[in-house]
Amino acid sequence: MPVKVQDFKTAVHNNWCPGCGDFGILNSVQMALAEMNLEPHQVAVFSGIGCSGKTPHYINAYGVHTLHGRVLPFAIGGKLANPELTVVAVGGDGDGMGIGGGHFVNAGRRNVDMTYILHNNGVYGLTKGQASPTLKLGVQTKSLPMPNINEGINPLFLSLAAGYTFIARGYAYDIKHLVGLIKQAINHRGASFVEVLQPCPTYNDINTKDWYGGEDRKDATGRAAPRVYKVDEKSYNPDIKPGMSAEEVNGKLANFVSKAMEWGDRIPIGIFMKNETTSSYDERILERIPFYMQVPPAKRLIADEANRSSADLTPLFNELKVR
Amino acid sequence: MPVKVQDFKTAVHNNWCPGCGDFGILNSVQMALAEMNLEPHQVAVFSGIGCSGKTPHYINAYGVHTLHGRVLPFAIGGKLANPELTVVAVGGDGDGMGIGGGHFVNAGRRNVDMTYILHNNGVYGLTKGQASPTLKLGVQTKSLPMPNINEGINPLFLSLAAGYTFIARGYAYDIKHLVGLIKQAINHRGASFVEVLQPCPTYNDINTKDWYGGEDRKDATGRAAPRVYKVDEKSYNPDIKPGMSAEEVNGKLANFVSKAMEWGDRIPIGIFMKNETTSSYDERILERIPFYMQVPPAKRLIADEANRSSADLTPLFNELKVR
Amino acid sequence: MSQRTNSLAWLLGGAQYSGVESSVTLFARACAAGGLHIYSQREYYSNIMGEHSYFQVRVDEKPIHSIRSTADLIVSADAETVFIHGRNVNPNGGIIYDSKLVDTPISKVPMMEHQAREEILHYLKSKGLGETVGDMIKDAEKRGVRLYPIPYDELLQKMASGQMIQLAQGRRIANAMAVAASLAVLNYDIKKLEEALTEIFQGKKKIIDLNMKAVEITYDYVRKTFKNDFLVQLVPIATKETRLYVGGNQAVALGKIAAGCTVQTYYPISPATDESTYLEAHGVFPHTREAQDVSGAEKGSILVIQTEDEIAAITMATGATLTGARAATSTSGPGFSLMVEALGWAGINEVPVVVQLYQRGSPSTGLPTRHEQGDLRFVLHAGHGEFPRIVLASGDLEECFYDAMRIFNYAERYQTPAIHLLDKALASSSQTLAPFRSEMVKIDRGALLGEREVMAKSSNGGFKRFEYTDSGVSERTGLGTKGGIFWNTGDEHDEYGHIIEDPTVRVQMMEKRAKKLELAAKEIPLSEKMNIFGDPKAETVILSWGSTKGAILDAMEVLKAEGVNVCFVQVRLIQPLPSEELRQAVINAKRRLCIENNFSGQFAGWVREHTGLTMDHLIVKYNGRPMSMDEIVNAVKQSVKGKAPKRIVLTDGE
Amino acid sequence: MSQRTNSLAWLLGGAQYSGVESSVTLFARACAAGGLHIYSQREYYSNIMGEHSYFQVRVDEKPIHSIRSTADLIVSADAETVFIHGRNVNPNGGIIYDSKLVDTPISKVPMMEHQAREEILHYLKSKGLGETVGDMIKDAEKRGVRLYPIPYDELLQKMASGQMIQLAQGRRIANAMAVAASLAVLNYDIKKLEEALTEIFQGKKKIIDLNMKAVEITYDYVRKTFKNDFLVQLVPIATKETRLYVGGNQAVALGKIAAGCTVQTYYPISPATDESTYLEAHGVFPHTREAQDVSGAEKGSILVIQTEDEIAAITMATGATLTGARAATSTSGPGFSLMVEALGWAGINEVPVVVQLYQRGSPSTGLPTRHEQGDLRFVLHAGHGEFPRIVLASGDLEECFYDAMRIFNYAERYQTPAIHLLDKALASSSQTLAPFRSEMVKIDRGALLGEREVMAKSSNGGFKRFEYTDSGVSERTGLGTKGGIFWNTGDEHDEYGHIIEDPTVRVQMMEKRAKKLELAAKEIPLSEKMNIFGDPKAETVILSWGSTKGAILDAMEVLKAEGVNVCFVQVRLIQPLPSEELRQAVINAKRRLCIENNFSGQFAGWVREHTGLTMDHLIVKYNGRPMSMDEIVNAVKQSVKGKAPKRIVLTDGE
Ligand SMILES: Cc1ncc(C[n+]2csc(CCOP(=O)(O)OP(=O)(O)O)c2C)c(N)n1
Ligand SMILES: Cc1ncc(C[n+]2csc(CCOP(=O)(O)OP(=O)(O)O)c2C)c(N)n1
Ligand code: SF4
Ligand code: SF4
Ligand SMILES: [Mg+2]
Ligand SMILES: [Mg+2]
Repeated sequence: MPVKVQDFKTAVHNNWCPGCGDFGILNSVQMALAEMNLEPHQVAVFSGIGCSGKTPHYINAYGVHTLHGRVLPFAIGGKLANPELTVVAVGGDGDGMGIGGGHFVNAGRRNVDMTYILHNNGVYGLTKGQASPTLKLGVQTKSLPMPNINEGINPLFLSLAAGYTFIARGYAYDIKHLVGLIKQAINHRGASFVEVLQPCPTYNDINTKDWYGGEDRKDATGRAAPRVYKVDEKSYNPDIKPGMSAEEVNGKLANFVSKAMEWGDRIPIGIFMKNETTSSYDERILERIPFYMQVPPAKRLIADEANRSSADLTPLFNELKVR
Repeated sequence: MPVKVQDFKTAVHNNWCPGCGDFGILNSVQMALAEMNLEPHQVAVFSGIGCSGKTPHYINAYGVHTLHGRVLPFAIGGKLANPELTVVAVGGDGDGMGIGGGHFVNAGRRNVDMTYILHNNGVYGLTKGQASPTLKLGVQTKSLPMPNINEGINPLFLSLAAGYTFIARGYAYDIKHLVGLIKQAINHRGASFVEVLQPCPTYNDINTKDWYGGEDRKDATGRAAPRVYKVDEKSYNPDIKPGMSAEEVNGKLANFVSKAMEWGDRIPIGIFMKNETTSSYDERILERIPFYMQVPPAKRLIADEANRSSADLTPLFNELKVR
Repeated sequence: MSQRTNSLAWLLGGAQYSGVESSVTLFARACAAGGLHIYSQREYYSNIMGEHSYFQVRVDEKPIHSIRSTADLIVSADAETVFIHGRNVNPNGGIIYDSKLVDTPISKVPMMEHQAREEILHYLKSKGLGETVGDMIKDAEKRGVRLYPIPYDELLQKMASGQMIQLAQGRRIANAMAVAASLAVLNYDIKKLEEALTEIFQGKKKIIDLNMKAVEITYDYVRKTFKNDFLVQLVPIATKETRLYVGGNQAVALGKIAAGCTVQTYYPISPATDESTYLEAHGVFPHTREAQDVSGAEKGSILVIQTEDEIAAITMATGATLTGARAATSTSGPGFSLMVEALGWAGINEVPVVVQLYQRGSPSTGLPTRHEQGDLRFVLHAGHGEFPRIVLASGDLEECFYDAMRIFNYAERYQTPAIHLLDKALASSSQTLAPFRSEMVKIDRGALLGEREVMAKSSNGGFKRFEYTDSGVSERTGLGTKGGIFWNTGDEHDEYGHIIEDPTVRVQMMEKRAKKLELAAKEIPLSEKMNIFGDPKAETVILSWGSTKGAILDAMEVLKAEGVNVCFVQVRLIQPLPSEELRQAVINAKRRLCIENNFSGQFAGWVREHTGLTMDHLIVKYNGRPMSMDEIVNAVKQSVKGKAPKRIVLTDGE
Repeated sequence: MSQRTNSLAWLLGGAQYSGVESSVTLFARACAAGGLHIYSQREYYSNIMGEHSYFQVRVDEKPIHSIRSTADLIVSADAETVFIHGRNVNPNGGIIYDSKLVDTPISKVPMMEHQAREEILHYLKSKGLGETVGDMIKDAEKRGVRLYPIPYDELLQKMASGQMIQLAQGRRIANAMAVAASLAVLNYDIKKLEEALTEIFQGKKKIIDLNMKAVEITYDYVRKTFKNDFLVQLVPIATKETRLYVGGNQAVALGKIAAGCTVQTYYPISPATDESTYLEAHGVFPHTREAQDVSGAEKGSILVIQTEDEIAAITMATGATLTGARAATSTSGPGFSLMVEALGWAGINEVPVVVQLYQRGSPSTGLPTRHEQGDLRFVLHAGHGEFPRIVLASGDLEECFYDAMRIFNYAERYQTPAIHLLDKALASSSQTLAPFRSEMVKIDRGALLGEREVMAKSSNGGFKRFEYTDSGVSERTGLGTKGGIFWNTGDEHDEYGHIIEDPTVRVQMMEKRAKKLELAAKEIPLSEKMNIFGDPKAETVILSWGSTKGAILDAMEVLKAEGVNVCFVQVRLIQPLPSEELRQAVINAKRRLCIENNFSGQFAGWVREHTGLTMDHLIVKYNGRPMSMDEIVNAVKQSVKGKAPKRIVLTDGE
């Protein structure tokens, strides 16, 4: 029986504001999981704290709503102890780039096989609209008493510096496109990062659905000129493959940077990088513990039938023996 | 009476290992401060925890040896409350990129007028040589039981993504060059970041002085071919100036990235970026509190002669008055 | 049924973000304009829009300090309010509701929690009723409750005839109408409401007119439609007093401004954020003439910095404090948990950094917008190892203000981190109060030296920041001061602040730091450490701390009227604890009760540790809601009758 | 002067990184090879190279558990050792030193701390002596100390004639020579040293030969040059016992492997790091035949993950624990301070994550490599709000192993975070012990369900991870198990793990969690909660916890010999505290002493809170050094004589 989107829904009442971009992301995750034919129990969705942090409660899969900023280490722990799990981490931009910034950076270079979806709404939603780390300098959303005093971080750029091996950006109201990104992100072996532009109609009156959709710049015929556009797969190739020369790779990085810096009039979405030249963390574990995947920690029998420890300490004792 | 390097020395016994790169950095900081003719009390040196964290004790200036990973927020607090201070923050690569990674990222976008010097030795010195976040994947220093399981972070790249407006790299054994970098970093108005390649002879037997100096690749005449080289100011211009077009800036960033990625055979040092297009945090404060610099918090008189509060709360009360 | 005048428990509920808050402000201002006192308490979900939120408001001629377990008059802006609070109306009280909602079944109330829904359904079923708002109301009516159905839509249409009303405006107007209906039922002067409207919408004539009209129509409708004999009547009283209507976060913020706190760092978190938001919006203020004479500075300011997390918040505040500035940060439990390491750094470096800690429902993320006093023991022992700290707990909004001033004095005088314990109940309560008088607390900066003084000292060989002294307090100066160079380190250090591992110096430094707390215990006047209310010779003594104060005080009046004599010892200085004075105050009572809004009776444990005394009864509450006056009255009576268990658990509140 | 056999306090000091540690290992192995028991304790600076480090080593025929305040024989690898420890030699003891150092003045000892230097200079001056090593030695000689100057350089030259010796090799050889000199003075069989060398340099024949030669030359030199009548003589004894020489970190690590801990996260920090380093190096190990029969897996493993900080360490371990794996993290005070928020998350989500906490000199960075038991109260109250936790404190290396196994059982059985309290003294002590027997502690996974069991349960409508039960314990399963889908949240939640704010559910959940601790208090056998040593009827009872155990036990023997009868109650389970049993055990004693390596007597406070009992004397130490047997003997005697202050502060140690 094929898995249906419905299988990933729960009966929990959803208390996001009407029109919140989080709905689009939630639906996309559910659709992606269903389309990948994963069974709910094979998936664990981890989240941080914030409006976006409530996501797991709305998904019928193992759901771990963690602490503010800590979603990545929690999720990594789950994935490494049970590598068979499909692990998706979600969280807000404050959660991921602010209080969780250190984990974000260090998770990149670890390259654990999981997917991190960042709900970028430019504000701290659940605490009533303070500026998030992605909000640009000088911008004043309706929730701010004064223009933002800090420069905004570019999550794509930061993820590149951190070492994520799959980097993409989606838009909460382009669900079809977003589903595709999420599926590819999950399929990628290694740490994949998907930034999602997520309008927060309640607090962010600058980066709204209308703004992303270009409703403020209609042409003569009344057609909006959307700011969000899809990176053209012909002119922008995100793949970094084994065997590429350093120059080629540098070229890719340079392209990435100029593409990632686009903002304002044109805002690209799509896959920005897919790097297949770096081993994932599980491959690295296997170099240390070759039998790791056969009985990962979650599946390990640690006692015999008489509840005695499975470990035979004799060789360790021998090292310490003094007589 | 001009300030001398000697004025910045203390009698505290130094317990770094012989040949440690930290000595070069310490001397460079002292020389830079003296050459800038700063008086010791005008300077506050903040540090994190690690071998490098001991630096302030060896400098005769206000010295604040903080917590592991927290040097930046401590230093920012000091600078904002007393903007007249010259604030220099120093710390290890574990301190700054690992446990302090979140602060590093968020300090960049704040652009407070101070200088952060990162002692990059690839290891956690003071805890006996574990891999630091800058150590490259697969590298096995003599202190590691197995090759490094994580990819290394490129501090220059990360600082760019974070938004530092002055970015440079020096080498602990090229003191003259490093002194120059530090002076320019301090003179820059905004957050300046100086990564210093710092050999740790005790634990890092890969990135040694000999290795940086290219002693392993002598030419026929016996002359070493150093890996470290200075970026050529003619072919690489680090300045981002007001009025530059987006393309120009993008070009700069692309250059930066490919330069910053160089490693192994050729390792550039020098100034990688100097961005003058972004306001510093103090300028932004002035937009909110125009008289801030006249009596910054450190200098504020908060009571009158009778020890009564200086604040006149009348206008605030008026807002709350209900009868 | 006898009527009362000017003694009302009012409750207004509705969906979050739908204007519940502005209705209450309007109501409170209207009452205050008539010289009446207000106390209000807000309950809300950790949610932005749609979940149920409500205010309990009390109105009286004299100051009041707590909520009641039941309401005289309930105003529902939606169906959920009726379901949730319908059973909590006084038998002779009333419910004001939108008449169009009567047919709404509970199944159409989207946001209601599963458990509450089940429980209400069960109740209705047990009464043989159906599942709609109307059924709930019928049930109330049976108990004697007056019903006030209001056809808001019709009234609005009538009024708006010809005018376009936007959604947001409409919502705001509906809020005003609900208040008008209340005041009509309460037989209060509608003029006062109009005064309030005028003040709130200062100068926005069109909006004022619109609201006025709606208010009048509603008021008239209620007066004409219903009998005018409600249980409670409100009557304006004459007073010349100036009154503020202040909330807890504001009281603290004002105290901090008065204290000369010039740097405030924070990371957003309920229920602390509003303090910082207020400070940011009021970051520039005038100096008094006297202060200008000394400093020449016309204005003062507070720099509010939103940090990337709470670790940055406290370390940045600490960095600022090191310059000689007064700096603080403000947070709640989860944030404080992250500050613990840095608190120890401030401790060993003797930095007078201040933390305002607003406790909330815990552990972990817990109940982010609900009340609890659950962090006491954590705060007392937070941080590895041993270092002195000051812990001061405010009991009401006045104390919030004055303690916010005092905590800086304590911190600087004893050069130690200081924690000002607050909580959600204080943060979300508002009260009519006379303007605070900052001159009541003199600024005391302790041994903070300026440049001239330092230069005089240090001429003979360096400045010993951590000089051994008899009191344990050494002189300090700010970063950047000429002649005062010092070092700080989280490591154990010598008198200059340089790292040492020498066992003898270590012992001296540990003792030096500890001595400061002994000094604080000696110097701080008893009046700042604890309050004693009621009859010191009473058989029953209540021990408590923090925001339970109001409910206990209000309960004591009722108890007294019923012949139960009680002494109440409110401890404010938790560390150093005035153990001996406290012992003296409770030792002779026949019956010792400790009242706390937490699970384990944390303060009772602390007192036992320090005095050896055991409590006869622990009166605790941990359902996320503050205590009502009624609960305390009952619990105390029970214990006096000798029939109470050792542990009395209070559970009122929705 | 009478000689002793096989009872020695030996001390070896030198600069960090100069091989002090390998000398001690060599010495210990040589002694152990002769059937003797060893206890050693290391002192060192927070420094990589150059600062003074030393080991106190005791050798005996029976197991010993503590250090002494003075040494019988001191071996100095450098001048600093003589200056620092010269006064701490027994009057009839001896000093072995490098003869070329006698003229070194104290001013030429670069790393010595200012305060120590001043103090020593003052001492020498007061004795009318100069400022060199020779002067210090002269002073010792006057007190009767035997001197053993060794011309290492000459001996080395003699031996190396013709051979090139590299610096590092030379250093290693010098270490072996120092040991050889010691054994010669002690009249011990040099063959045992050669056995030890052979084992250490397994198969490296050239190195062995070189060392052997140096050892023989030195041994001969000492035997020929000095009188052969030193205070202590070591004689091999016959025994068939197998013995390990184990350090504290290793004992814990071995216990964790035995416990089936499969994931260990850590962030480097003294004195915890070595546990993780050991685990990483021994991450793959065989399974027993019986286990292979069940699982088919020949080998087991532990994945050791170095994280970016301690917050990541505990949250990652928690994530791993959620999958059903046993996972832990290991840290010290500063790291634990950062873990506090996540501990609360594990608490509210009932996650059996384990933390090994090695206490060290605090607060803040404190004395990173020194000893203290200063985190007890912090650990008990760490985290905002209230949630259960298990706290178990090990007293010696055997307990380190078995408790490391038990702590996982407790954590899983009561589904709560569990903290295994250790400290620097345990971490840096090593001891000869019989191999641990993991079968002594059965693996108990509590209510952890596998797929089949969960499927059986959940068929009737979803899996209630937090189902209400009488015991408070609900069944759990691992992430990824078919049929067991659950939710976790740091918010208060319902039985499925979904967020609630309902006051009734809140109360039920608080009570559910609290009940588990009551259950633990009931179920855990008394023998695992506390140990009682000595005469239960003694007039004097000592209450203590953790690593003071060894010194107290050793002191009790001496006291007994001197006619002082003592009962010692060692509490291991700190939370839930066996209050009643503890009360019973101490209530009838005439004199109650509490012994702790901290400033404020933290455990005494905890006991008073739970029992109301006060201690007659608090014996505390907070100079960063562990207690010696002698200090305890003295303090107890003082208190028995009735002449001691209420608070006795111990200060021995360099
Ligand atoms: C340690 C800690 N600090 C603060 C908070 C309060 N808090 C809850 S959500 C939030 C910010 C949410 O912003 P973001 O991460 O952008 O998520 P969003 O609500 O926008 O989805 C904060 C600060 C918390 N829960 N924990
Ligand atoms: C919270 C905390 N965790 C761990 C430590 C232990 N620690 C001390 S120094 C250090 C790492 C130092 O490495 P790095 O920052 O690279 O500095 P370096 O010694 O190499 O200069 C660590 C982990 C600590 N002091 N505090
Ligand atoms: S506040 Fe913003 S992010 Fe949060 S639910 Fe509402 S719209 Fe969404
Ligand atoms: S360990 Fe390395 S970084 Fe530390 S002092 Fe020694 S050489 Fe320098
Ligand atoms: Mg956000
Ligand atoms: Mg380093």
